Amino acid sequence: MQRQPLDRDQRIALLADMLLIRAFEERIVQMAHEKGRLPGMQITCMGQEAVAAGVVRALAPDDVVVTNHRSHGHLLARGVDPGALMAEIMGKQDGLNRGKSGTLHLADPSRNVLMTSTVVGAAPPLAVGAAFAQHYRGEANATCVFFGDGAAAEGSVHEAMNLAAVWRLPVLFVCESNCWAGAQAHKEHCPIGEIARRAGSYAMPGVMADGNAVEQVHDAARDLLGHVRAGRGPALLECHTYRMRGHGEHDPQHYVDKAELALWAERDPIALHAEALRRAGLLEPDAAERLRQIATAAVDAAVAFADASPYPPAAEALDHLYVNPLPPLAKEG
Amino acid sequence: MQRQPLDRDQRIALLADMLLIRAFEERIVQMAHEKGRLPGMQITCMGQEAVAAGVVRALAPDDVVVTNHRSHGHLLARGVDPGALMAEIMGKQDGLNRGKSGTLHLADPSRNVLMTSTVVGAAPPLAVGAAFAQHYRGEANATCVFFGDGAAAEGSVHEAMNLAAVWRLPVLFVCESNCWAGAQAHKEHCPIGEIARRAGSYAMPGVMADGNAVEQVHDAARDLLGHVRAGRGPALLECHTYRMRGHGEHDPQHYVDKAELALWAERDPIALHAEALRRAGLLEPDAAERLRQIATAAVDAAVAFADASPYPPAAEALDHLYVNPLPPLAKEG
Amino acid sequence: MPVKSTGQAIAEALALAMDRDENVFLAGEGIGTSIHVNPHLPTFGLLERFGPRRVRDTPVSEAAIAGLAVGASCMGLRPVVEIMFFPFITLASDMLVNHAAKLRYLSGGLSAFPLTVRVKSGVFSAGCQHSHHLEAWLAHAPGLKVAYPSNPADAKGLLLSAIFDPDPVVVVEDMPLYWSIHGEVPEGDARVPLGQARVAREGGDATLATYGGAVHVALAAAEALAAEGVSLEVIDLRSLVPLDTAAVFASVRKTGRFLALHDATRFCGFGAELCATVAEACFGELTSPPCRIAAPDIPVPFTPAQEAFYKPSADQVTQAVRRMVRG
Amino acid sequence: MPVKSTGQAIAEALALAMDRDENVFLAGEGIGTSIHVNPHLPTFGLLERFGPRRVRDTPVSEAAIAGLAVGASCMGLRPVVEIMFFPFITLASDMLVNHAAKLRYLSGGLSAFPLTVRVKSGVFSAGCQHSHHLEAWLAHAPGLKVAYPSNPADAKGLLLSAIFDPDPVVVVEDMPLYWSIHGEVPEGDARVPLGQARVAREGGDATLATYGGAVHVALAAAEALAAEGVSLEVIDLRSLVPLDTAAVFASVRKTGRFLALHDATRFCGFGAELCATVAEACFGELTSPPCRIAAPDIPVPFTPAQEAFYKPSADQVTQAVRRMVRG
Ligand SMILES: Cc1ncc(C[n+]2csc(CCOP(=O)(O)OP(=O)(O)O)c2C)c(N)n1
Ligand SMILES: Cc1ncc(C[n+]2csc(CCOP(=O)(O)OP(=O)(O)O)c2C)c(N)n1
Ligand SMILES: [Mg+2]
Ligand SMILES: [Mg+2]
Repeated sequence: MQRQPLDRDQRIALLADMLLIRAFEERIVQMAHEKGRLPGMQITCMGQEAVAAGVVRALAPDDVVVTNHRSHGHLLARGVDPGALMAEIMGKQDGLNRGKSGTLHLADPSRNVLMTSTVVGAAPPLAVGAAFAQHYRGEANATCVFFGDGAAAEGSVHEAMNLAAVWRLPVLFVCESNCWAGAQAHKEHCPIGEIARRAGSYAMPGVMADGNAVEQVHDAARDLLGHVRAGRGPALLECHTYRMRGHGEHDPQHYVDKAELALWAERDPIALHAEALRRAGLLEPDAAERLRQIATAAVDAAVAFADASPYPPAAEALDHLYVNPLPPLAKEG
Repeated sequence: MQRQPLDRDQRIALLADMLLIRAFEERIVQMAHEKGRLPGMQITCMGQEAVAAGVVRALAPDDVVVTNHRSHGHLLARGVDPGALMAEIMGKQDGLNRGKSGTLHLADPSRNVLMTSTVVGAAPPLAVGAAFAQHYRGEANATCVFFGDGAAAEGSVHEAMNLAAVWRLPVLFVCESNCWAGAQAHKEHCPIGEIARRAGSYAMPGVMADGNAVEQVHDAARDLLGHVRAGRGPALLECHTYRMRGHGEHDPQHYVDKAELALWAERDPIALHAEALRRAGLLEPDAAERLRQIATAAVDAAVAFADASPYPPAAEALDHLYVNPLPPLAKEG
Repeated sequence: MPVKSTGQAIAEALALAMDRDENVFLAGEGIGTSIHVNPHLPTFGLLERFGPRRVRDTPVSEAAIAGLAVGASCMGLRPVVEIMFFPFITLASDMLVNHAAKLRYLSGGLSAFPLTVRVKSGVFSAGCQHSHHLEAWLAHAPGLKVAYPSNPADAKGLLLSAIFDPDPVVVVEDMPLYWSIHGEVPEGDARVPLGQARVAREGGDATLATYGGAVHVALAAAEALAAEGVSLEVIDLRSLVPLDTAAVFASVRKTGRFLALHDATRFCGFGAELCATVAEACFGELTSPPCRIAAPDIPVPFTPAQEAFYKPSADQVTQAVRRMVRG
Repeated sequence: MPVKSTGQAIAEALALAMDRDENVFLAGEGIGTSIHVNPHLPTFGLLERFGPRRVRDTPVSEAAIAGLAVGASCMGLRPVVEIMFFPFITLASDMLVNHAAKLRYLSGGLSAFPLTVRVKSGVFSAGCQHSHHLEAWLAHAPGLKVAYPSNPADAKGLLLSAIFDPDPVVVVEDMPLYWSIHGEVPEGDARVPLGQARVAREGGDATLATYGGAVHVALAAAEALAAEGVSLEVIDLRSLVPLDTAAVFASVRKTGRFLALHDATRFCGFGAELCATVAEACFGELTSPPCRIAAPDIPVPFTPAQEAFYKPSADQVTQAVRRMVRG
């Protein structure tokens, strides 16, 4: 497979994506600890930005994304409006989903972020359905689905991979292997240490990438998407990375080895990529800082937008369930 | 692994087992086409006798068996009384399960045939639970679970294998790979042609055996049980065989290539084993026929026993649901 | 109008929907190549007619089948998938209840899931892992619609409505009806709207509401009662969600008496909803307590006499109506 | 008696059962090493105390967790497994409904399945894929028993009964009660039998039956009504299967009025069973129609005001009782 080398703009765009995601997630972390600011639990992808940026930038606009509870990065890399995203996380009316989704079930069909499920392991079968539609219509697009390493233990993931394989559907399965499933370490749920090796059970290519090396992720995704788009069936990409915070902000990470965490902090995907660009002479001394400020400004604007948005009316809880709503039940006499 | 070679008696016992199973299934086939004789659908293991005999003879009495809808062979090889089995298939009171199970859910806990599920793919997680109990109690026994090649597409099978692997439970997974799942050919549901190769997804040994060669099945089962009993976790044995009749007797096999069927008929597991014994000088000229007659007599006796048994009373439908039944609901005034 | 079996009527609806809309496809276990050679099976001949692109045999993977429907429908296709037997809907229930039913809501109305699930129900000598009437589960899952036809014309018409409905619909098919119940079936795209009950037999002494195969039990009972001078109105609900409470209440207001009948077990069955809603809405008009006729709270038994014991009979209905009418 | 939180009371039951019977073990996602450091979580400290042989963190595999319980219980162990949140019970529902509930029946009484499933319920700002009250599903599955405690003493006592019951029992735990509701908890093996309701507050004007966290809503309503001179009897059912209909009927015979309250959605919810059974059994004694107070038929919404809109409130109860009592 021949792959175009990335040009300067593309390599910097990867950095900008990661910086935006990082700035967004840092703000979420901060607000999560301001009482009453954000409803519910707050789950971030801090430390996993390279997976989101590297994979999503490899997709074409018509490709479909299906994702899970740890989805902010995927949406931002896809170009979803940070203001609408932040407003949705706050449960506001101008949120992506009018406050119906909150942080856990974000969808932006206008950007082909088709569905998000927070039921662990549910995204892959949903993605297989989306890919089936692409295949059925003879489109050349692919569906990319993100799931965790813990999710790989769910039966639904097996069924999805198997069905995609026998039907040769255009699915890129992306396992964000972040060393944890809640408080459970990888080896407690995966007996082989590597999800990618399971690709062999489905006659599909399986690649293990360094999930903190954004260009490696990106290249692997592009290669596998080539396979997928060529009608040769699904592919599996595992990105080895680390969940730098607790499962969510309600998790103090008490079970995490601080030395391990520190080692991974040294492999921060943003610092690594910035350094690589600098070494290649592609990043001026203050360029990274400038990009960081742009990201911060975007997040500031997003928060301002979200703050200004009202909450949707309570009775709107009754809306949006059916396209053709049920007639009201007949009442007494 | 050192394995004792089988002695003459053991090799003949395998033949006798297969002959009994064959005779039993032939009678079921015959009776299935006598109107009103047997309630419900009739699913036989005709052609797969070597898997039942080869695997079950490798088990110790305290090992546990969990099986599926195609279970007659497993039970007979386990020494379950053919009369009680036939009576159960007829729905009679002296059946193994007082007519509550019928052909599809047979259980004989006295022989450690612990559970049968006709929900495809359900047997493996049940077996993992049984093996957990053995492991928890520190017993040296194993649990052997039979499932079909079609079942391997179910998510529950993946979950079961994964859990057994991470907990190193003593489970022997036996996939009876009989080329069909209903009217679906193997390649339509399995993209790699071999279920055994999936063992690699769970760090367990996976062996593909000729399922029509009873001694090969037996040896493979013994080897893998050695692994399992040594506390080294689960193992997967796939037995490549052929479903010689329809899915059940209601299936006219119209989708089956008659030439393929004929090829497999030439590899009849009973004829193959009898021939091997004859060549080894272990079977006198009329011995096979004598064993066949013994089997037929056993089945005759089983049918007579079952015929003589009454149907259980209709109202007994209310029994056996709970150990501690619910109090009757209070009635009006 | 031509007379067809229920199975043939369903097949007609499937073929018509596929002819009319390229977005319709079928998927399920054995819906293409089947072990059965039976012209009364709803998918008989469809593979030959529409080819393997649109009539797709799946592996034995109920969650993936349901996931396929959810994902494909979100992309604008109109999947019609089959869950072979009702107890296996458990394996698809996360996809149906947490996804098909909820994802539109969660999207704030941006997405739609125009999918149809056909599930085979009924009691057919295979025991409780093949037979389990779980319509109350589906009806209790907001976001789903549920149809449950009793005859060929409704089986066709409700299925067409389901397929072209913009929301997820589960159609429960009583498998024994496929070959046992024949009837006139209008030609063409003769939809029966979801949420419109049908008076299967008029009567003045008591109202019985039911659905699916039990409608025929109710009609047999009504016939027997008529000979005794008792007139039972039988309402065939046709769909459980939406539920045509107006039709039920109107009848109860006329008769003053109400019974619910179904093959599902009694406790927390759909009959509970019917009796509760009638008791709430028609309290003043009821002259006797509402009454449920349902299966006992046991799994579907295997052995024939026990299986018969399980299934509510016309006799049970006539007795209950007699007790009610004669006080 | 010492005062404990509901979570602590459950932890006490688990520890006591494990101390008493070596066959008891715990398994589930995060029940050993948890992301939470919260002494009100039912499994807090149990891994440290009983070790990883008996307190077992599982992979994220709900079907396997339930299968583990079914298989191990058939071998004579007493598994206590956790399904993290109620909507995920769908993923375990084949194992629970087609296996735990049916395999003894299918064996003709030869086998037994003394397993307990703890499932966390409640509404806690996580939306409808984490919150979905499905107790009516479980209650509609013959072969299961279902407990649903409202306070620390019952949470402990019902769980002990469940663990030592020879049949499969699902105990629904309203998670918010873990830390919000404290109460006196008897020491030792103080079991609360399954199938015995509790009069949570006596009253003469109307009977309200409920369970779980909704009991506290009912008690708040009763308090408010008392100030207006209306006396509401609140029955805490404690277990749904077996259901203590005798206690409910006795109260209705006294008050002549009946309401059912729950956090689950209304249509085909457990309140339907309650209203139907009361309407059937106490028809002559009811002076007004039975009434359900339940969530609207929608998924549990995320945004706070809509979440509050979903959950039945004390206000809704007082209004319904007032309407009923004042005619
Ligand atoms: C079916 C299901 N079971 C359990 C949970 C609770 N849960 C949420 S996230 C999570 C861990 C998932 O781990 P992984 O898939 O590795 O994703 P990560 O959080 O590491 O990104 C669990 C168990 C759930 N949401 N869905
Ligand atoms: C969950 C579930 N889905 C579908 C069925 C219907 N069914 C019964 S047997 C069968 C095929 C099973 O094939 P395989 O596992 O290969 O076993 P075999 O019949 O070949 O022995 C199917 C689909 C079922 N019983 N359970
Ligand atoms: Mg993870
Ligand atoms: Mg097979």
